[in-house]
Amino acid sequence: MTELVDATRTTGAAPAGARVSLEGLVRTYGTTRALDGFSLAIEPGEFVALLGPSGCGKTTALRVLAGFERLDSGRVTVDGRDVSKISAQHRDMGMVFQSYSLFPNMNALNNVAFGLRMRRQHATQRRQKAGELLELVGLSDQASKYPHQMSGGQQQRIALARALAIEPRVLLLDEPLSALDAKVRAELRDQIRQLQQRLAITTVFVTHDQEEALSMADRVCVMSAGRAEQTATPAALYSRPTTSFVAEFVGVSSRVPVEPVDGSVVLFGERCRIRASDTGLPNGPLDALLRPEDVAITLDETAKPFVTHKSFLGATTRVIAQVDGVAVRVDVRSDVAADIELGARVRVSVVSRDVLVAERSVTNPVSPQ
Amino acid sequence: MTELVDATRTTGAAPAGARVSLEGLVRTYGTTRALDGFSLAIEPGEFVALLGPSGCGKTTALRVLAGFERLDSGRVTVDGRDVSKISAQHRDMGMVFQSYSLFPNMNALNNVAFGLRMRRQHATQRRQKAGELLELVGLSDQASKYPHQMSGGQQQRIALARALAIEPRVLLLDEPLSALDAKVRAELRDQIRQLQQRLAITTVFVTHDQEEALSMADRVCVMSAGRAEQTATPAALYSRPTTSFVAEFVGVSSRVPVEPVDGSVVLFGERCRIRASDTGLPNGPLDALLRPEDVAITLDETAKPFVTHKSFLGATTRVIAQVDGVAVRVDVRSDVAADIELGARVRVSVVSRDVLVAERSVTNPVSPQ
Amino acid sequence: MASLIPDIVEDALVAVPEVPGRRRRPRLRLWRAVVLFLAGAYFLIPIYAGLRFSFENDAGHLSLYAVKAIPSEPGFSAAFWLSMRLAVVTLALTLVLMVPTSVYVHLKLPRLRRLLDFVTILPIVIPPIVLILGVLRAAPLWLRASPYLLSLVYVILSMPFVYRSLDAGLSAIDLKTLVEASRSLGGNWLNTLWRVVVPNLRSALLSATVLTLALVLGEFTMASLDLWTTLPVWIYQFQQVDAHVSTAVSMVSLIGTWLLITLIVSLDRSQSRRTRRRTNNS
Amino acid sequence: MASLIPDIVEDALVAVPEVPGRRRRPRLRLWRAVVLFLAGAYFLIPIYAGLRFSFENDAGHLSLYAVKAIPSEPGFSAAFWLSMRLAVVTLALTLVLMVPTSVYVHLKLPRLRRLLDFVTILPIVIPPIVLILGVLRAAPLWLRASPYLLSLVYVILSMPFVYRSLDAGLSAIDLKTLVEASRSLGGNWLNTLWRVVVPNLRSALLSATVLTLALVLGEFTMASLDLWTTLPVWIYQFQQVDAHVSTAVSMVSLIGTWLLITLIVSLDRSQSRRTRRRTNNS
Repeated sequence: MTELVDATRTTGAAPAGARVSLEGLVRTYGTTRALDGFSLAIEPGEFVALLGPSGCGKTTALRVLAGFERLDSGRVTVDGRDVSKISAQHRDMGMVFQSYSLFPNMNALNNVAFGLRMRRQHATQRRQKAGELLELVGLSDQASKYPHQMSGGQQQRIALARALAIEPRVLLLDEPLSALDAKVRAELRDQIRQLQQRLAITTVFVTHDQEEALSMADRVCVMSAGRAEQTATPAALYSRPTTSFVAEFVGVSSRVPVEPVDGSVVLFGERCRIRASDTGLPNGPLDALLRPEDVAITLDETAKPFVTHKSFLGATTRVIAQVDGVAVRVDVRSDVAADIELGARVRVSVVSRDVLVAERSVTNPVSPQ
Repeated sequence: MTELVDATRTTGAAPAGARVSLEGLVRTYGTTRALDGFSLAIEPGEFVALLGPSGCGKTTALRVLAGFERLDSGRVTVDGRDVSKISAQHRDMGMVFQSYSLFPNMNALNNVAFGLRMRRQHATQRRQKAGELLELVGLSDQASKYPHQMSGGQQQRIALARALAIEPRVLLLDEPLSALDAKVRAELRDQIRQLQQRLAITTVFVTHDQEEALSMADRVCVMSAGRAEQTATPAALYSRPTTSFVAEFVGVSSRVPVEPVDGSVVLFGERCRIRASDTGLPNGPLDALLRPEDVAITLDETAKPFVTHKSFLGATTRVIAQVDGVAVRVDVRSDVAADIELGARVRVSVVSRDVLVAERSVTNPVSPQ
Repeated sequence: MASLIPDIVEDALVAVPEVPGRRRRPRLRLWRAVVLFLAGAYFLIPIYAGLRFSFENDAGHLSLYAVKAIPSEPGFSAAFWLSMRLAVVTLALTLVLMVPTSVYVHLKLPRLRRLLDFVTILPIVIPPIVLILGVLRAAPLWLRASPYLLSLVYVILSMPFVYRSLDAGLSAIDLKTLVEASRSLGGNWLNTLWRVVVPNLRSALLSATVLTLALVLGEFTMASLDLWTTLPVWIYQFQQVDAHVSTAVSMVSLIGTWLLITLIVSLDRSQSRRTRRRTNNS
Repeated sequence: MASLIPDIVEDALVAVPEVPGRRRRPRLRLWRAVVLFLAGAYFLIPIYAGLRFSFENDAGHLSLYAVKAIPSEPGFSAAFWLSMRLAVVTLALTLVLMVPTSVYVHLKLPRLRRLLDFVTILPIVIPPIVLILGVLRAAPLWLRASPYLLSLVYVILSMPFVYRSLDAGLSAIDLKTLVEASRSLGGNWLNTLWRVVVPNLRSALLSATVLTLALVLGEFTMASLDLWTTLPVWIYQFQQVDAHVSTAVSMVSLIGTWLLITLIVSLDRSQSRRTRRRTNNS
């Protein structure tokens, strides 16, 4: 850690992050609206994740910001200046791509130095700077390796160093981890986050993986159909989603049908307060959205619910109990779960008297998931 | 769930799972030993995952079992019968591949019916059977779609139906989820597991993702360099790894240097018993291997350790604390973690007085991961 | 080469490019128009000149006499049928030789792909003169006396195109996985080749067929050196007798080749359209 | 075509195939030997026959007179240099036209790829007779009088090979991402093309160059119809004067073309070997 701080100091790379604002972005392909009035304000030095299913417009938003896509309407400002008309070449944004994007004909050092070369920096100077950045990502020993000689994780770290070498005003990450193995992904996730915090660089990260978004970002913007559904801190997004789309996309939820009575609902025989999900309380039939940690189970031979499924997650085990034909996911400490057999009768209760609700879903609640 | 049970009954597909035994498998490519005396016994109806980093031989083992690779030595038996010399065509093993393997020139129904056609079943009979299997994987409405018209998740479910259609004695899954999005992956994981339990079919699943292996399998075989490191239930593997390779590959561990004194060690000022990792107690300097849930932290302004990193995981938040220059990962309930700022001083303690140890690692303990 | 003419024209003139953008579209349209115009000029001007010459008489006036005279010209019909027979024999030989070989090499001897790449380029690298002189000297007498020696030469000449088509087709599908899937489901090699591999190589086979036919129907050097009067040789010889008739024949032969290709391509397209329609009904 | 001869022979004879297996190896070796033998026979027997004929005199005895006579034969040197000039001009024209066009189409007009695929196949589909007759009639007089009209024709003829090489090369790299990476790092279009795209197309460019040169140095029909005595035309004509000398020239021309190709390929290989060595040192 101390090493990293030092490396930062010697590169002199501590650019004050830029303030970025996306205002009413609209982008149409044929009849498809990839962006449909998308707005987002990003504070200097903030790490914002754009999260959503494929086709939600998150990648288009990033590419508009990078200057690779034109806008039909809306504008992009960086530190208050409208950059919508500026080409990608002159936007000073470092980008790390989903697929391996290192130049195959250059070794790691020359890849990192490429941006400096384009800026006509002197050879010795740019070689020194590139060397420092390789050190920053912990790959000094790979300087003369070519991309095909490196692992996927190493390539993405070099790509990160290359993007940072030009001291960009904004760092753009387009699912940089999605091509990597689970183990490498987890490691690189931490490394990117720590580098970003150390350099205090404004960063936009695109991902479809909610775990990635929640664990890395200062704020997460959940997108759907070309618009921002909710933009909030990971904790707020998780505990206070404002739409049922967000509630279901972020974290794992069980849907349990409930009937509203005077602003409260009865769930597993207990009266619970409603924590609103969709803005305002929906009319008609409701579902309670329950996180696996919101529910508890205890063995009880006289109870009707029974266990249909168990999967080991490490410290906890996820148990699926069937309650009146509805599958409810529960996280149980693994040592406790060891005593719960498949088919065992269990009593199900809520941990908090405060539940999220959303409009009743039309999908079959007895689906295997 | 009841639907699934019914579907199974109508297909009549409840083959008693076969007992599979791999004995001393050796397979060499040039000078590389892909399999180096690998052995594994699989009970009828069991779901076994082969887990390991790339190049550990897990895929080769599966392909030997399927009959796609020959052996240099060793043998494969199914229900006691040696099948080593039998070609893939006659082994009666259903396989689902990593990449999309549906025949592009056939629609979903004909893909599923292909194996029955090869077995010269009558057209109406095989169409009925294929239809039942499509129902089993919940894709009856896609019967006449072609592979390119389906999503990745749908294609893999069709591939699963196709493999099950021949009522195979063993089901082989070669990283079938690795090409899918995080959300779809999690769903399909549950579906595969439930189908497997319902059909009671002996299943071998290859993966590099420890989360996948732990959450799905009855037993997990961790492989390294062409050999089985440890074969055990997920819970046993997680809590009682027999080698440090397994301890580190399965679950997330922090390594903290400790000195052994009379079969115990002192960790964060507390004396803890040693739960052996590598067989027998190693000589020389040791590291304690700590799971994030084995450690607790409390805010304490007088303490020396401080928080360097926080990442939100949902119900819990992972905090990294630096203790005497060593990074220790701790899982904290998210509502508690909300009060812990970056840089805050914390007291670190162990939850259980029972720790795993392994030989001192040579890697730098102050790495950002 | 997959699905040729109609789709292409459609795409080029009507379709929205993949990265459109309202402001960009006019520029893209302009570029496309320029490319189309240049390509068109490059190919159509010679053809136009040829067509006009076919419909002229010696005095330079418009006339149909040249076209009308074709069937009755001495030697035409013999040359025409010789070319046709050579085309069919060459095509059959080429496909029977090349399809199993390239599948086998792709699957079992991937290291040999580079060698085949090299071997099949040789016919282009070796000057035709050398090839035909060598073949003529090396062939046994009974073969030297047969026009089908030319077929053997044409098989060699078409190899670069045919192998490249098949290689591209085989690389485009995940051959290994498809074959293994078929095998594990109980398919034998013949079933696998016939039901799984070949149907997914349709475009590649089509492209190989078109190229082979075009090559055989247009080849001049080998035929003239081997002293067989195929259609192109006849056209060349007859030019000295009546240039207008000769040009008319070459135009008719061009149009004939095109019709043949269009027929094959549209068979392929109607096939895939039927597939599509069947799907949409579901 | 990437890295040709030595590697291939090495691979074919020595290397372990990707899916070996002790028991399987003998069978594979056998197959490989059969393939190599057949391919060898197919190509080497004609060449051997040609070589033997070159070193014979009219009496059928071994003799070097034909080879020795080459440089002094009337017209040889003019034909040789004409072919060389045509080769250089054609290559330059082709690369300057095709490289930027195919990069641009790949990047910005992916829909037009199918059209280009089709357009560049036309020269194969159109009988050469039709092409040259059309071109000759359509070209302006000053161009018709120049041998470089042939270069224009050769540019068309080489298009199928050159475009396919470039297209394969461009498809093999992730062009869009590489270009965008370069752009976002501050590279302009020229820098991007020169420093990022072209270096990663080396094999494709090499392959295009080899094919173009081979085509120009071996083409007979067009040259003879356009009445220019290029090397292949000279060989053909001189055959009537002295068949031994003519065959000797064609052999020398074959060997010359091979040497040229080997030279280019080995330049490429030494380049990549240097790269490799530099890496290993680190």
